[in-house]
Amino acid sequence: MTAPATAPAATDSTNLPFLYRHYPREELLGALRRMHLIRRFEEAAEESYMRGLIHGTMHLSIGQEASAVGICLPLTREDQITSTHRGHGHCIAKGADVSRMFAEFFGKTTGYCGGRGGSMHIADVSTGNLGANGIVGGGIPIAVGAALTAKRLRTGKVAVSFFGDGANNEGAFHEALNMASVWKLPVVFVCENNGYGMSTSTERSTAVPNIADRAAAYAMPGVIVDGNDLSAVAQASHEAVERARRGEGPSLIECKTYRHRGHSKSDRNRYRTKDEIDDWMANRDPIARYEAQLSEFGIAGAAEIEAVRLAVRAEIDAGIEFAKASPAPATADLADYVYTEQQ
Amino acid sequence: MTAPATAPAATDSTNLPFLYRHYPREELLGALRRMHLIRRFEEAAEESYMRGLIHGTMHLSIGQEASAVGICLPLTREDQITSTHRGHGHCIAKGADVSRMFAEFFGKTTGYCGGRGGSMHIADVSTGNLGANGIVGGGIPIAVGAALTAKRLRTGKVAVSFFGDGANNEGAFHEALNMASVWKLPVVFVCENNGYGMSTSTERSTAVPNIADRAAAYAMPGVIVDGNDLSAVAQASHEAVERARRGEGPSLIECKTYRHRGHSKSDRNRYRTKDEIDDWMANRDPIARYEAQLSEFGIAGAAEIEAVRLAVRAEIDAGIEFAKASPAPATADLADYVYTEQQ
Amino acid sequence: MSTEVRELSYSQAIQEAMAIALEADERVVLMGEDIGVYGGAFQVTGDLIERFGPERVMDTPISELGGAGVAVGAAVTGLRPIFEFQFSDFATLAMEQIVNQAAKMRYMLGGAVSVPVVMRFPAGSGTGAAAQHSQSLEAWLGHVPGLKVIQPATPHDAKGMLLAAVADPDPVMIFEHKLLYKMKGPVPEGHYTVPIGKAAIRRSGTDLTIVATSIMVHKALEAAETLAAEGIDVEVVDLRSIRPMDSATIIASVIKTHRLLCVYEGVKTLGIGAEISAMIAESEAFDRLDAPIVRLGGAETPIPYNPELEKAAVPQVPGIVAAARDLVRGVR
Amino acid sequence: MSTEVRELSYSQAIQEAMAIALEADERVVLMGEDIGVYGGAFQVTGDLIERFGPERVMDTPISELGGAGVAVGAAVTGLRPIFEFQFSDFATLAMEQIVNQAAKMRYMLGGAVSVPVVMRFPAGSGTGAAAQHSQSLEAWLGHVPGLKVIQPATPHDAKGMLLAAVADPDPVMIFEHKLLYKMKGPVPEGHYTVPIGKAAIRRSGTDLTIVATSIMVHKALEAAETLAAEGIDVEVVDLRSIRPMDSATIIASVIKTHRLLCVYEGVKTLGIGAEISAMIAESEAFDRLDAPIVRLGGAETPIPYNPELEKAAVPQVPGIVAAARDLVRGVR
Ligand SMILES: Cc1ncc(C[n+]2csc(CCOP(=O)(O)OP(=O)(O)O)c2C)c(N)n1
Ligand SMILES: Cc1ncc(C[n+]2csc(CCOP(=O)(O)OP(=O)(O)O)c2C)c(N)n1
Ligand SMILES: [Mg+2]
Ligand SMILES: [Mg+2]
Repeated sequence: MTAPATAPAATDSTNLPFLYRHYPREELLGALRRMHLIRRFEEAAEESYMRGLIHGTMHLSIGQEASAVGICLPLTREDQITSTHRGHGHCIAKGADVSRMFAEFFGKTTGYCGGRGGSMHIADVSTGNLGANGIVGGGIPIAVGAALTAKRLRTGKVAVSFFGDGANNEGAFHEALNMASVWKLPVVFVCENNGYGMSTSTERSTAVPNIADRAAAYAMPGVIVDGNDLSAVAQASHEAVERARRGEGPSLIECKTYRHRGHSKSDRNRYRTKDEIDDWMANRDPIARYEAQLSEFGIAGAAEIEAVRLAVRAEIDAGIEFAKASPAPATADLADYVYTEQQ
Repeated sequence: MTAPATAPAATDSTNLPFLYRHYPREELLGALRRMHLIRRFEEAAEESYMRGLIHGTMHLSIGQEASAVGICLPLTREDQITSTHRGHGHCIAKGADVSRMFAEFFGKTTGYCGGRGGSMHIADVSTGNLGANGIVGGGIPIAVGAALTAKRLRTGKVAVSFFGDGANNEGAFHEALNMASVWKLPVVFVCENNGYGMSTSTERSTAVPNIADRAAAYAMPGVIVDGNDLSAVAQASHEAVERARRGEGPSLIECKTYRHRGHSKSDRNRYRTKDEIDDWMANRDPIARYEAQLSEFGIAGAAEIEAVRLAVRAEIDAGIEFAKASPAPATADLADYVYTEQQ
Repeated sequence: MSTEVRELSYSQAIQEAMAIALEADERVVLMGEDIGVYGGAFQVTGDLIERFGPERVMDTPISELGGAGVAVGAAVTGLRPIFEFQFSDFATLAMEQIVNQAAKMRYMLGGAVSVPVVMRFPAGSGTGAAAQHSQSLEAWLGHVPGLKVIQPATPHDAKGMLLAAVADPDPVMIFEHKLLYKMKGPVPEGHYTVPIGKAAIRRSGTDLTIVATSIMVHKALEAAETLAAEGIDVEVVDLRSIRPMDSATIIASVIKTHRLLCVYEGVKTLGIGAEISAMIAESEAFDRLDAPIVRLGGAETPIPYNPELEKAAVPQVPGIVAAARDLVRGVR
Repeated sequence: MSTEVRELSYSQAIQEAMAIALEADERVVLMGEDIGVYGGAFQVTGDLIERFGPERVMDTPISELGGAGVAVGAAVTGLRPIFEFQFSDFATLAMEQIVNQAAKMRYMLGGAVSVPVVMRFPAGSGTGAAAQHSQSLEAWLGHVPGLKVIQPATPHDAKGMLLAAVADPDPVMIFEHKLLYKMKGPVPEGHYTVPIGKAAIRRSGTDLTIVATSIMVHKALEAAETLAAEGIDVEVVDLRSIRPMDSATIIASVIKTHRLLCVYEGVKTLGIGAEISAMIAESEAFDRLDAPIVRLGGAETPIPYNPELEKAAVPQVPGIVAAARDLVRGVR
């Protein structure tokens, strides 16, 4: 991808997509930074895994960055999200520090979970991320609970629940969406439909072609967006979050996207073709698309984009160093955090 | 309700409702008998309960007889149903013997469950009833399993799952309907919407006005029928059962109905008005309506209807005698039926 | 104190505790099926909706998994929900949220959150409601670190332990035997707590320790009266708290009496009594035992409908008397 | 016999058993998440879909409750489903169908049906997958009458017990430790069964009985070698079956050795060892005990992610050696 030598001025801003009308330049660059940070974080995590620095398993969201970042754009730090097993992107998009994320993956005390959680439970409560979840669909009712708190205590917060296409066949999805609707809670349900729940395509697992088709069963708006188009995602999120904040209840957003990597570290990729993967990587990469738009609309040229990349790379490298240098928990502390210390 | 002295001949049968076009007179009278049998069975069970002959609790379906009988009309004895806590009607509609039902309620060895199950687990596997269920929604996936067996073993059987409006908010409903649709299984989902799940109206519990509105989320037909109109119910069932038998997959039927009695024996009826109850009892009683139609279409006059009533009464009385006279299980046999005896 | 003699039923005591909690803290909400105008399947919430309104006393749809999850999410973010399962059996639908989320969230997040949710489980047999409405599944939750699990046996403890649970920053699971709801006993007015994690000696004795849970405490006390008439002096320990378990009190009692009988309604195998027995068998009390440790638990069957069978499926007073007598007299 | 020496991994042994069952009986179907082209999260179903097609090897949506319920309904009506939970932790979503339906249906219906369903639960820690993918919940199901619950520890038993389970008319729950899947051992060709309900003495000894389950059998055998070098002669009993439990074999062993150590991975409190200990403490072996009964079980914590903490959370060989030594040498 090459940017034009001189960025054209965005003459008539009303013709621009939502994102560019709505956010100032520094926020647009911030979004670019976060998308790169997610991508590079996961690439680095993958490398660290290969080199034996990380154990267990992990689920990479490479290719889905626009969904995480676009959804979180209209959120404040106080708004809360629940995330999934594929949750690194959500965590970074909501504002977490990659150093503490690496530290967590390396099992260190400085990690967000003190080394107890790892990739599948990555969280940063201080920026409103209530945590990734090892249970498919497990976070959906929890987000509804967060929205209930917001409504009852009148905090003005909105809750967002990320989940995958596979999760939409869990009973938890059904029960949670119904309650959110009946109680008109300020919550946004975000289905990141990457076409597969592990190996099972939505077609083989789900009776309807789109997850958003199910929104009607809960009398809430259901919108489908190109999940690899940052602006489209941000716009849908903006509308749903505003609706929630106005007290009009929940919405369901379906982001059509794709994961470039296998489901987890143990995937033989037997259920999809190389052509399909290549097509998404070559033609629909969310970062490449966003960068092209930034150039096209004169927001950032090649040099500025390269500067973002370099800064991200430095941030990642520093994060890994921090994680490596951090201490591991003592086995004597095994039982810490099982219960809250009582006075 | 009075029938005309001489029943008019049903001159133009094409103008008649489905039921009367489709079933011969003796089957229509059989349906009447089963509706009365259900009503009288439950009244007698209620009396026996008051007199201390039955313990525990029970959920009466008085007022919902057209749904049970109409749905079962197109079914063969081999077709299988799963039922609910409010399951006496389904059991009788499918062909069970009221003597053995009373015996079960009285906790006797001659009962359908050897006295182990009682009202909430009433079943007659020999006529295809896999059982009432104490768990709201518990029978829905089981019916899908029965349909899977039918499809895999090519038995030609159809499975029917009865459940209430309250059950439609259980995750089991969602998961089961989705699987049935994805696998195109021969199953009919029958929601008996009596307006309340215990004390909670569908309006307060369910995001959509009709349960059938959720059928679209599973890409299956969803029809709403007047559940107190036997012909309407039978027609919907006929169509759904035929569709299932043709291998075209599941359907959802919503029967709008009403229970005359409280939810169970412990209901103070605080959540609905006396006017509402009176209205349903006086103006929409399914048996009265059916009897009026039988008269109107010249199928049975007052005398014949009275004969059915008397026969039912005798059958009920004999059933109670049988139950009373039957032996109770010995406590030494407590552990019978926990496991299947192995050779 | 004159307030000490006031008698309330077990369910009234719980209701009073909830009213106090609702009154004291706007973060407290009640959630459950038919707990509003219906007053709860066992009338435990009663008329609280009239005092506190439907925003504080929330009827949920019939959605146990989702409902429990909403309560967990609400607890993590600032409410103090008290969630009622209509019957403990329906918690089988919500084990995911209870065990994978509520119990582990604080640990998985390295202490970043607490989960102050209270869940109430009407449990046990004796109502003729058969196999799916009569289970005693407290042993399951007792097996799960991160939860606190209690079984108050008296109206006094029901109120005081519920108030302790509401104040507790961690998830507390309360098993309430349905047959206790109507039982009356003295209940102080106002706010007080009974600590979670402490057993209570309900009767002191020298010949045999009976550790009993929930309704079995009362059956054990009744049996103890019969046995006293035969000259057998029984100490009855009300376990009250399954997790954490008050081993010290039980060990001290067994060191005194040299004999242990565990009485509980849940299925015998892998039930509460298994833990009590095993805890004693590896403790310093082991060497002081003069007889095998005997367990009387529920039969290895689902709970049957027939009332005679139903009674036979769980320990009853005559069985407790017989087992105690055999233990003390050395009959094997 | 030459076939006796063939070695297969534990997962291959299970796969072979399933292939034999699928081949022999058209009523057998496999159900689970990603068991088709993916071959299962642990590659246990592997390429079976290629041999038997997607109608016999069925990928389910991610719907554990519904999927288990479909398997139960199918079993009641004539199929013989083998249902795989991708991780045993996800069974928390399906306890309703397992416990209220599968386990009780025959009883509630007075014997009118049987429920020949087999469910497989990949369980245990050691894979770095943290608290929600590492649990050992077999004690829960062991507490439920109507179920049979087994934990094969070797490839030989995995195959033979699975084939016994498929032939069994009642619901059989199989807990498979994930770290065993790659373990190799001799596995006879063709059809054979290993009976459900029988423990196996893996090593005979005179000084101490260790009853271990699943992967702990291997750790106990390793510990026994170390202890043998110190002159301590350990008998290792592989429990194999939790419900029904082979009390007779354990009692006989303890009567011989006078000492009992229970080793299991599940949380110690209310885990399998509690039942074994309590069973012995009320048996005729009680009087023959020369030492307290000791349990080594999982820590009272969720399973942590950090690998060192994770190891510390469950019994390891050095801990078993130390506990056994203390028991035999009389150290308290
Ligand atoms: C309740 C539950 N069932 C199954 C799994 C195993 N599992 C982990 S991720 C996954 C696929 C989830 O698919 P989807 O929701 O589409 O998310 P994606 O992985 O595509 O991001 C499965 C089956 C799980 N973790 N939890
Ligand atoms: C899983 C579960 N939750 C709650 C209950 C308690 N309960 C029994 S019947 C009932 C109401 C069911 O409503 P609906 O499905 O509409 O059936 P209806 O009683 O109206 O026939 C409730 C809440 C139960 N038996 N099972
Ligand atoms: Mg997906
Ligand atoms: Mg209803």
